[in-house]
Amino acid sequence: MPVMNMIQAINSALDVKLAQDPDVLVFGEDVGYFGGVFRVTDGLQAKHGLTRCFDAPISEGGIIATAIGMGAYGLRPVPEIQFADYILPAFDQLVSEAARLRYRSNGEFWAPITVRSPYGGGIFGGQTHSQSPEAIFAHITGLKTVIPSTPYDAKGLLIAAIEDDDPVIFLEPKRLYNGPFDGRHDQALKTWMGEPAADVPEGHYTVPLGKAAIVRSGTDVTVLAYGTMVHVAKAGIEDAGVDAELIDLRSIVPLDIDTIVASVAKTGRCVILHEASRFGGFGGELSALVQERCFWALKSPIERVGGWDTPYPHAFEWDYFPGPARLAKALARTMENR
Amino acid sequence: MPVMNMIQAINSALDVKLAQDPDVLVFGEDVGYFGGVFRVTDGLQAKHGLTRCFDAPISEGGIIATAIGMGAYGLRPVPEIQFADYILPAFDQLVSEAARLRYRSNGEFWAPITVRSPYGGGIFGGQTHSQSPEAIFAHITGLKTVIPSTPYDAKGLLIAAIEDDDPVIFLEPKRLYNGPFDGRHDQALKTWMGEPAADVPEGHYTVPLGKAAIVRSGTDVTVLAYGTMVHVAKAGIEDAGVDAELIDLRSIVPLDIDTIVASVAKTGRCVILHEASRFGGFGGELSALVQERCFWALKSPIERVGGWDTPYPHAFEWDYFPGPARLAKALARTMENR
Amino acid sequence: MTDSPALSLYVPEPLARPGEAPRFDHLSFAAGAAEVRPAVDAPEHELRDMPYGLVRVLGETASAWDPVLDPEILRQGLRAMVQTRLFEDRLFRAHRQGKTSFFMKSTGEEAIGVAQSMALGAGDMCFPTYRVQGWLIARGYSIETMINQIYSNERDPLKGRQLPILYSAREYGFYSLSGNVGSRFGHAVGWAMASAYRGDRGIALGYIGEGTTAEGDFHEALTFASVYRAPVILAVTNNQWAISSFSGIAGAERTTFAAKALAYGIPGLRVDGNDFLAVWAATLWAAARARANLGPTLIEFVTYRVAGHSTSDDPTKYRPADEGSHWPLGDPIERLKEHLVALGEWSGERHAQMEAELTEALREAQRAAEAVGTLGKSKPSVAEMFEGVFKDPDWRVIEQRRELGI
Amino acid sequence: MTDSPALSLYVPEPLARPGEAPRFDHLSFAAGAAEVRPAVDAPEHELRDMPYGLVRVLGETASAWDPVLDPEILRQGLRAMVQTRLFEDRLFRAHRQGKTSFFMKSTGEEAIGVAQSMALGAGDMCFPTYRVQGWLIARGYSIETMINQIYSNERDPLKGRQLPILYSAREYGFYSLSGNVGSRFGHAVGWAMASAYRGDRGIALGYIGEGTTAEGDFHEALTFASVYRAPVILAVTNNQWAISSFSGIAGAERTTFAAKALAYGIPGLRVDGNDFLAVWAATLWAAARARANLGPTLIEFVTYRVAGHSTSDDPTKYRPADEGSHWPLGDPIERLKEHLVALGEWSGERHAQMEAELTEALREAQRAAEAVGTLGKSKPSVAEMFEGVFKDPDWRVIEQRRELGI
Ligand SMILES: Cc1ncc(C[n+]2csc(CCOP(=O)(O)OP(=O)(O)O)c2C)c(N)n1
Ligand SMILES: Cc1ncc(C[n+]2csc(CCOP(=O)(O)OP(=O)(O)O)c2C)c(N)n1
Ligand SMILES: [Mg+2]
Ligand SMILES: [Mg+2]
Repeated sequence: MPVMNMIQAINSALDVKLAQDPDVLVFGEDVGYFGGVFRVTDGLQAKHGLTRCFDAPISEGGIIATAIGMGAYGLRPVPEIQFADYILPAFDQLVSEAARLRYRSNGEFWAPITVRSPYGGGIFGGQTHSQSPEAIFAHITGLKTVIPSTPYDAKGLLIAAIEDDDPVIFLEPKRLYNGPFDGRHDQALKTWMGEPAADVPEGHYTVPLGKAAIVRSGTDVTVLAYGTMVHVAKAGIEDAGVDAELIDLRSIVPLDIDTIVASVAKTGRCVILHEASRFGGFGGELSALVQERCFWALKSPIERVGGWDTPYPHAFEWDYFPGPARLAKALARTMENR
Repeated sequence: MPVMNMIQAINSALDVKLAQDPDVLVFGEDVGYFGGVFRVTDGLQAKHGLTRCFDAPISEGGIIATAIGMGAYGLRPVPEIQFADYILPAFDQLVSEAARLRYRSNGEFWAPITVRSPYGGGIFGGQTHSQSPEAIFAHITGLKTVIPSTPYDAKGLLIAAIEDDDPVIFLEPKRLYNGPFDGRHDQALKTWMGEPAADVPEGHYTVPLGKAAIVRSGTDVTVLAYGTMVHVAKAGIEDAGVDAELIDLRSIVPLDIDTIVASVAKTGRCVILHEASRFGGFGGELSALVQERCFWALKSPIERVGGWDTPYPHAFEWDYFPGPARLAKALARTMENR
Repeated sequence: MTDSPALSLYVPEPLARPGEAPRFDHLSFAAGAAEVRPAVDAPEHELRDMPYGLVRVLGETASAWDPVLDPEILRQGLRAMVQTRLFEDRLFRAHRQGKTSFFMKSTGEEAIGVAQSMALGAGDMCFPTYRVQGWLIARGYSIETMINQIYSNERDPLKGRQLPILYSAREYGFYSLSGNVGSRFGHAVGWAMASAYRGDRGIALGYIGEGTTAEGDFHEALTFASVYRAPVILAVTNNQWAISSFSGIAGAERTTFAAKALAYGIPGLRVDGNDFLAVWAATLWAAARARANLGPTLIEFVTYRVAGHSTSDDPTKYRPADEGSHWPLGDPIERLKEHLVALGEWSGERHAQMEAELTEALREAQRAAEAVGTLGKSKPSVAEMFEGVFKDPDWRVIEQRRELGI
Repeated sequence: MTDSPALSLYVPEPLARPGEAPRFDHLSFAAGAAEVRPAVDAPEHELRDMPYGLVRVLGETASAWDPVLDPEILRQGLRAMVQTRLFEDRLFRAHRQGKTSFFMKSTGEEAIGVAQSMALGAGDMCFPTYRVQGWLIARGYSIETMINQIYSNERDPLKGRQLPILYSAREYGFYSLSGNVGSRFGHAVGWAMASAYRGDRGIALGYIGEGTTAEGDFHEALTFASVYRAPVILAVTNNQWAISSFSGIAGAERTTFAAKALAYGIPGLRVDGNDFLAVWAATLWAAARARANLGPTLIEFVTYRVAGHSTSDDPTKYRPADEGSHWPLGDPIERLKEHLVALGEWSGERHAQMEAELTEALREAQRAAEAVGTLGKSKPSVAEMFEGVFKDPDWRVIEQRRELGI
C-alpha cells in the first residue's frame, strides 16, 4: 500500500472521484494549473482536464454560490477555500443557502457540495491563516462538518463527504499535512513516513461520516479531540501518564454521541481539547452533552482545553496553542478526584 | 416617567445620543425618512437631519464596512441590520475586521460601532425572519453581544453600547417590541403598559454591559435566560411551581459569570433557556461554564432548553419555540433529584 | 489641500415625498442606442451605449425589437398577467382576513415574470425573486397548490416550512425561493455553468431587485458569469423602490442598472419592463446569446412597484400616494390589452369575460384550499418540522421528535 | 431551443505558461481617450471612454497629464522607490535566512505606493494592500520599526500580534493591514464619508489587487462611494497576477478594471502604473475631484508583479520564467531614473552613490533590529497576547493570563 502524507491522500481522494464520477468537479483560488497553494490539487487539471479542476475568482461567496447552483443542477462540486479564515465571506451562502435548500424546498433542491479548506494553526500563519472556525458551522442546522486527523481518514472521509448528498465543510488541519504534529514544537519534525495511518489504499474507500475512532482505549478519563489535537492529545496523555481513552471525533456533525457517552460512562472523567478559542467553542457543546448524558457517572468536572480567548497571535503561537502540557495539566486536575 | 414600549425606548436611546454626541450617526436599510420597518428610527431623520439618520443600500457587508471605516475615523456609528438573519452577509466584516481591528493594530484603530438588529422568533416570520444567531457572535474574540429583555434595559444598554469603544452586536428581541411576551401564544397579547420596566426615563442613563439582572430570586434552581426567554422563563417557572432564581444575562459577552456562579452555588441546579437551536448554541457554553465552576454543588444535570435542531419552520412556530411548557418540564426533571 | 473647501456628506433623496407632486424626470425613456437590435454576436465594445437607451416595442412604430408574436401567444400572456393580478389581489385580501401571515404583490410588474416564463423553454431554470409569481401562473402551475403553500396548510407542498409565496417548483423551472434577497443570483450562474459543463442545452435566468443589486452577491454572480461565459440571463427588475428606499439609494442617481454590465464586459440591455413585447424580445436576444455559447447578458427591466412592498408595508408613508398613477410607462396589462384590441384580436367584452372566468376559477381554487385550511387551522404533520434537515435524520432530530412526542 | 448546440464550459487560461514565450497582446497600451486630461468636474457621460485608454506621461511627448513636478520631488520619489526595492530584497533574504515567517515584495510596482504617498496629504488616509510598503518609506516611516514588526521582536509596534508586513501606522496615513484581502476597501469609503460628515478636509485612498476585485467587498465599497459621493480614490493595482491566477480569472479577458467605474456612474481612469508621473497625475486628478466634493474616482494602475506572490510562492511553476522581463511597461525605477538623467537632473554616478547610501542605512537599521532579535529570538511580553482584545480586559483573559502564569 502506498505511503501518503495528508496532502497526497486528499489529492488521491479527489483523483479517485474525478475519475469515477463525471459530476465531480473541483474549483477554487489557484487550484487549477498551479495545483493549490498547499499543492493539494496538484496534477488534477493536467490529468482530468481544464473544466474538471480550475481556478476561481477571489470571491469566496461567489465560489460557494456557484457550487450551490451546480449542486442543485446535479453536479457534486468540491470547491476549495484557500484558508478556512476566508470562509467567512461565504458564510451567508453556506448558512442561508447551502444548509437550508433541502429543508425549505422540501427536497426539490439540495446542495451536495463539499467545501474543502485548510484550517488551524501551528504554522506561524498569524491571525488570518490559523483560525479554527468549526464551532460556527456546528451550530448551523443543515451543515455537516468533518475534520480528519490522518491521511487514511482524510481520504476516506473526503470520499464519503463528496458522496454525501448534504453540504459538508471539510476542514483539513494544515499542520498535519506533512506529519503527525503532536504539539511538541521544539522537537524534530515528524513526517507521516512509518505511521500506520499513512498507508493509504490507492483506490476508492470510505470512512463513514459520524463514526468516531477510539484512538487509544483507557479507563481513567475520556479525551475528546479532532484534527491536529488528536496527536497533541496522545502526547499530553503520555506526559500525564494517565490511562486515558482518546476519541477522535472525525466529524463533529454528525457527532458520534454513542461512542462518547459509552466512554465517559466507563471512565467517569472527560477532557475536551480543541484549537479554537475556548469561549463559545465546540467544546462547550461537547461538555454540555457529556454532562447531560453522563452526569451521574462523572467523578470530576469535565475540563475544556482550548485556545485562549484572544485572536490568534503571530509571535505567541506556542503560548496560544493548546499543547500537550496544557492538556496534561487538565488531565492531572481531573484525576485529582478519585 | 413616560411609559415606553421597547421600540420607543430604543428610539429614545438613539434620540438622546444623536442630540448629545455629534459623532453618533444612524444608518441602515429603510431607517431614514421612513423610520425603519419596525419604526425604531421613526422621526430621527426629521429631528436630527438627513446626514444623522439615513437610508443605506441593501448591502449588509457594505453597511458594516462603512461603519467600521467611520468608527476608525472617530465617529460612533449605529448601523441597523433589518433582521438579524441578514447579518450573515456582513459576518466577515464583523469577525475579520470590527472584532480584530484594535488587537491587530495595537490600539491604533478600533471600531466603536453598535450594530442593532431585531432578532428571534414568535412572529410567524419563517426561516429568515426568526433566527437567533447570538452563539456565532459569542465565539468571536473581540465582539460584545447584548440582548435586552425590557424597554428600560433596552434604552440603558443601548446607550452603554454606543458609548462603549468596542464593537457591539445589539440584538433586539422583536417579539418583545410591543409587549412582554411570555410564550403563551394562545393567550391575549400583553402590552408594556403597566409593566414597571416600561417606565423609561426620557434622558440619558446607562445599564452597564456585563451585569446580569436577578429577575426573581429563588433557592431551588437557577434559570439562565436572555431576551424574550426571560419572560418565557417567568411563565415556565410559574407553571412548574418551583422556587427558581431567574437570571437575565442582558449581555452574553461580556458575561456576568460571578452572578451565575453565585446563584448555582446556592441552588445546585441550573436550567438554560434560549430560542436558538440547541446544538452548538450559547447554552452549551453556559452549561460548560456552570459545570466547570459549580460541579460539586450540582444536584442534578444542567438542562438546556432551546429551539430544535432544525431551521425555523413557519407553520410549526409554536412547536418549535421553546415555550413555558418545555421549560417547566425541564424544571420538573431537574427537581426530581433532591 | 488646506485651501480646499470643507467636505460635506451627500445623502440621496427622491424627487418627491408624500404630499408632493410625483416626478420621474430623473429617468430617460428614450430608445437611444437601443433603437437598433444588434446581432447577438456583436462584440461587446459595439454595445456600450445600449444600457443608456431603452428597448421598447409597444407604442413604437416598427420597433427593430418586435418579436412578431402570434396573437394567440399575446392572449395567453395577457391572460396570465390578469390571472396573476387577480390572484394577488385575492390573496392580499386573504391576508387581511387573517388567513395567512404574509403576502406580496407584483402589481404593475406582471409582464416580466409572465413574458419571460413564456419566452424561455421548459428546460430552462429561473431563479426568482418573490415578485415573479406570474412565472408559475404563466406555466400553468396549480393555483390551489400556491394557495396551500400560502396557507401553510396540510397540502402545502413545502410542508409548512416556508413563509408564504417562497415557492419551489422544479418542474416548472422555478428555483427555491427564500426570504433573504440576492443570495440566489449566483446559483443561477452555477446552474448555467453546470449545464454548460455537462454539454446540456438549458440556460438559467436570475432575477434580482434594483435595490438588491447593492449586495456583494450581485457582483460575484456577474463576475463568475462573465469569466466563465455562463449561459445565463441576469435580470434586474428596477421597480424604483426597495421597501421605502428609492432607487437612488442603490445608485440610480449616477447611472442605469443596465450599465452595470459594462463592468463585466458583457452586454447590458435597458428594457421597458411594462411592455410585454419588449420583455419578450430582450429575453429572446439574451437567450439566443446564451444558447450560442456567447455568454451572459444583463437586462434591466424598468418598471414600477404599484403596490406596497408587502402586506407589512404602507407606501403612502414615504412616497406620494398617487405616484403610481403618474408612472410614465403605464400598466403592462392595459398596454398589451390595448395592443391586442388595436390588432383586432381582443375586445373589452372578451376581456371582461376572461376576468369573470379567471375570478371564478380563483374563487374555486381558494375555496378548495380553504377546505383544507388556512394558516393555523390546518398544517402538515408536525413530524415534517424534523424532516429534510439532512437527507437522513441524525440522532438529534430523532431524539427531539421523541421528546416532542411525535 | 432543441436545435441549439450543446453548451460548453469556458475556463480562461493565460496566453503563456512555463516554457512558452511571454505574450501580452491581450492588453492595449494606447492612450486612447486618456490622451486628454478632462476637467475634474466633467460630467460622467463624457468620461465613458477613459477606462479603455491609458494615462501615460513618461516617454510621451507633451502629455496632457504631465504634473510638471520639480526635479527635487522626482529625486525624492526615485529615492523612495529604490529604498523600497532594496528594503524588500533585503528582508526577503532575511526570510530565507529564517529570521521571519513570511515576507512579500512589490518589485516592479513601487511607483504606485510611492507616488501616491507623496502626492496625497498628511491628513489623508490610505487603506493599503500588502503591496504598497513604499507608501511608508516615502513618508519617512522608520525602517528599523518596519523590521521590528517583520521580526515580531520585542520592539514590534504591533506587539507580535500580526504577520510580518501587516503594518499599521496611523500617523503616516497608513491604515491597519490584515491578511484577508478586500475587506478594508469599504473602510476607506466609510472613512471618507466620516470626513465629509464632519466637514473635514481629509480624503481616503483604498487599494485593492486586480484579483481581489472579484470580492463582493469591492462592489459594496464602490456602491457606497458612488451613492454618497464619498471623497475617496479607489485604486486597483492590476499587476496581472493573483498568486497563480492570471487577471483573466478576475474578468480581464472581457474588459478593463477601470471600466468597472461605469457600473457606478463614476470616472474610471486606466493608468500606466509603472510611470511615476502618470500615477502622480491621476492621483492628483482624482484627489481634486474628491476635495471638491465631486465624489469618488476609480483608478486602475496597470503594472506587473515581477517577484513571486510572497516568500511562499514560486512563480516559475505557472508563468514563463522570463515573463517579467518582457513586460511592455518596463521598470518604474529605470523609467524615472532615465527621465531624470535625460532632464540633466540625475546621473549613473549619483544613482550608484544613492544606492550605496541607502544600502548602508538599511544594513544599519537591520543590524539594530537584529540586535533586538529576529522571530522567536525576541518577542514582546507574552502578556501582550492578552491585551487589546477589548479596550478593557474581561474576566476571561484575566483568568487565562493567570492560568498561563503571566
Ligand atoms: C439579505 C437581505 N437583506 C435585507 C432584506 C430585507 N428586505 C426584504 S425585501 C427588501 C427590498 C428589496 O428591494 P428590491 O431589491 O428593489 O426588490 P423589490 O422588493 O423592489 O422587488 C429588503 C431590504 C432581506 N430580505 N434580505
Ligand atoms: C478573503 C481572502 N481570500 C483569499 C486570500 C488568499 N490570497 C492572499 S493574496 C491573494 C491574491 C491576491 O491577488 P491580487 O488581488 O491580484 O493582489 P496582488 O497579490 O497581485 O497584489 C489571495 C487569493 C486572502 N488573503 N483573503
Ligand atoms: Mg425594487
Ligand atoms: Mg494582482
